Amino acid sequence: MNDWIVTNAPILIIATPLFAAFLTPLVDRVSKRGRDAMVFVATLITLVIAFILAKNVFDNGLVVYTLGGKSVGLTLPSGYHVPVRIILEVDGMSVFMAMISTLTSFVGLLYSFSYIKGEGSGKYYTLFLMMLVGMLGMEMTGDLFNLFVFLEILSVSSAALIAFYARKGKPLEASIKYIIISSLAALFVLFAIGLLYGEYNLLNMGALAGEISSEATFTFTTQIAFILLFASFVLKAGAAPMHMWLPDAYGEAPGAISMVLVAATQASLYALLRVCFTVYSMAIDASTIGIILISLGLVSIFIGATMALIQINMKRLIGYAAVAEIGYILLAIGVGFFELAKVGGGGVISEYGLKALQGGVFHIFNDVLDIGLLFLVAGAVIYVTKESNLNKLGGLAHSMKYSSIFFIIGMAAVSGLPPLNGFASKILIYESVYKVSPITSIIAILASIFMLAIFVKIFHSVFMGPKLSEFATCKEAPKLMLGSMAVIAVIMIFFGLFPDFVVNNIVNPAVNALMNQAGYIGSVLGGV
Amino acid sequence: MALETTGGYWSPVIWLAAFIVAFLISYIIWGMGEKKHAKGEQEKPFLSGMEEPPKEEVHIRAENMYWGFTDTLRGYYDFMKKIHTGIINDYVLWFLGMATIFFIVVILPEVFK
Amino acid sequence: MKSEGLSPIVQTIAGILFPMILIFSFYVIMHGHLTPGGGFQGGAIGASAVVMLIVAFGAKNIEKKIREEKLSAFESIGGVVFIAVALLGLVMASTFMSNFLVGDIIFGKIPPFGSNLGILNSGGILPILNLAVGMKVIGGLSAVVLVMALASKEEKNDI
Amino acid sequence: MIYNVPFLAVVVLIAIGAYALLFKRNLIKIAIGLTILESGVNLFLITLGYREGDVAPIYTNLPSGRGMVLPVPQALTLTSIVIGVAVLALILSLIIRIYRKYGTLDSHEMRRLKE
Repeated sequence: MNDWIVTNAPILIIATPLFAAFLTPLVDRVSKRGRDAMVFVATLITLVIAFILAKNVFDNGLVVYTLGGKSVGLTLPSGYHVPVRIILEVDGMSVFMAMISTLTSFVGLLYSFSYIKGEGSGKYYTLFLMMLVGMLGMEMTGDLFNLFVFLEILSVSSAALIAFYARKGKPLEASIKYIIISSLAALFVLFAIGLLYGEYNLLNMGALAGEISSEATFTFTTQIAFILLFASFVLKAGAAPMHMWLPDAYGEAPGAISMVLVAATQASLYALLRVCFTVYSMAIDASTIGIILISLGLVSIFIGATMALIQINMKRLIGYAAVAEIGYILLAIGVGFFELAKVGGGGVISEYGLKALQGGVFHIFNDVLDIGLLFLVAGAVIYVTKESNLNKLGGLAHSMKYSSIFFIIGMAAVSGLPPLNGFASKILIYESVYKVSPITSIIAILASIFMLAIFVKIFHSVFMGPKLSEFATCKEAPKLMLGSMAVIAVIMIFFGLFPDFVVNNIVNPAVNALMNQAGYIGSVLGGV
Repeated sequence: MALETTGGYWSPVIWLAAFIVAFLISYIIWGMGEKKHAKGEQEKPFLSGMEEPPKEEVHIRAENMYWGFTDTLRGYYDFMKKIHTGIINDYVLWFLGMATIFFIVVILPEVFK
Repeated sequence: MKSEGLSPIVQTIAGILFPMILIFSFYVIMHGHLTPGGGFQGGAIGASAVVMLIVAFGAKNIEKKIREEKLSAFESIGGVVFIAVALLGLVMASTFMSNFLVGDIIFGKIPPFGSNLGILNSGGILPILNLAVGMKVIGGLSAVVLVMALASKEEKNDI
Repeated sequence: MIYNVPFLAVVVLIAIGAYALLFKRNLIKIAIGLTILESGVNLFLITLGYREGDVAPIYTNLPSGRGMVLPVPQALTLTSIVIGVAVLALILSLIIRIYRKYGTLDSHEMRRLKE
């Protein structure tokens, strides 16, 4: 039984939430509590499978799963030189992202049990599970068109969830902006897939990487396809000049959904990394792309931090902080890609390039945890006081003690104060980015201090100060909310105190998987 | 135990131990300070005879927390507010604009090479 | 009854036509693996039948008969059947969604290669998947149109 | 030249869609523009698979001696159309709600979330 689960883990991790998503409306008609229990069990199973899959991938490398094939590993049916079926290709990086997605969704689910009541809740959980399916599908699949389909599932379900509080006007506006921009980006991805299919008659990412990396068959249309893919995934990842949908969407979504949306944005970032590092790696002009990523990162950090300062709505402010955090990741990944370009795919990357990649990938996990915790606290504050305007809030620490402690932990982590996880990944980024050019490192450190100033502002104006009359009656957030915040805080403290354990065991396999294009191609074209 | 970074290493546990030790030392020094704390009349802030306003009004709200900073950067912030228009058409314009910039930066040198 | 919807002539004809369109939709769904059609197209035809009823009888009256919860339940039954058959492929045969019905009695006959007249009893699990998707699309699309019709009528109170 | 006409049609459709998305103020027109752009991309996918003088990829009473057009782009287009339906349904129901809440369909007025 156990190895049956291990061999079929890549598809079970997608099938369980999908099955639960379709089952929810049926169970919902029977009993509300039964539905909650079923959804909880399904997300828990997905989390367990994610860790089983992670263990399997960390032990024996890349796992390939062919849907509908005679045997699991049969990527090339007899007599074919080209993979035909949908092949799930799970390497260190996709398992790293799967852990993030399942963990965030599990904690988000715990959180949303406490405030999702009433008649619309059945649809809320279906969409929540469909969002999880979209994220995991994007991270697991080795097929480019399948990536497009899961990207669309993710976009549609998260747009519907952003507009969950449809009685208020703003969530509707945020949702329509999000869905129009996302479906436009997805159409560009589809156009790029059409170009690649027209060029190579292939849809599988591994086989495509094989074709693209060989100089003979690299053509001009493939470069145009890369630009379309790159621009769409950079938009979906929320980088600087195209970031404006992100604070709208994060600011207006229900409490737990803002956190899961952060993980959804990281899933698009994963797709960007997959396209840059694995599918195209050295075929395109990697150093220019590296420089573009670095500049996008810097602009994101600068705009995210400065715009966050003048915000009045609490969740919208954290949304801009999320843009800045994505800027850090793009900066680190850009430096890593720039170094990889110098060495040219085959050789060994320079020491600080490797550290930059480790810092960037580690910061993806930290970013989701830190910004996620802040969104949970903001959700608790809004749930208790029904007020999200910072000017009207004040003196909540008197009644909401635990939430304010969690806010301090989140604040310290996001702005990179030493003992916590934010600092561990940011120190990696600062020191390695410094080698490329000191200015980038200076801007990164300044922005980090800026972020501290921003969150001190929230902390002071929301939690400190005298007990205001209008909030005299409000009491602490419900137990479930505090429980989910505690789970995230414990993980953050653990990551903060033992970063070397995390980097060596979880981040390094992901980084090596990113740089190991040959392994990715080989496992599909039968060379493994 | 330590995380190797480019310039050296970072081990939070040792840092935490040093932090606790430093905290204890400073706590002891703080403890040796004056115990007597003026109660009653002396404790009130001297506002040149004015009556101290109730705490609610004094609490600095979020908007004017960094008033000085946002005011000096008035030019930059007005420009940023103007850019973030919140209209869907501008979002699409940003996306298509950035796509063309990527196109120009990456593809055109390729063409003229 | 007469508050909305079209004239009685249209309503009676709609009543007669409704089962016929459903039969045609079922035909398109079940022949998905032979002739152009399949789950989505057949389901769309079925949903057009329900939309015809909504236009003829008015959204409020239809809402009384076909409640939106029933439609979404019907839709999720389709989804559950789809995933169950795919998981069965995993349990019975080697991998997820593998065609375990090939060579079986139901839908198992293997058609001759090249041009043939098309054997309905072939295609393994494909017809079942088509049926599941057809149920899902009929339920889904008609629920969407029903809710949108109701929403646009609700001028006064805010749902 | 005649075989390039579909690709010209794709370029024209995408241009119209992009124009509507960029310059039209009415939300419904933006939704229509998105659908036009989507049909342009679908047309592009379909014409990729075309081979001169071939028949649709169906075995049932296939006229003998005729080759077949590539079936894979048609499957891709089918999925894209299904997704297009879902996205359009969501956008239109949002527009219905927005019209009731904001009282206007003009994208320049619907911007409470601005700076």
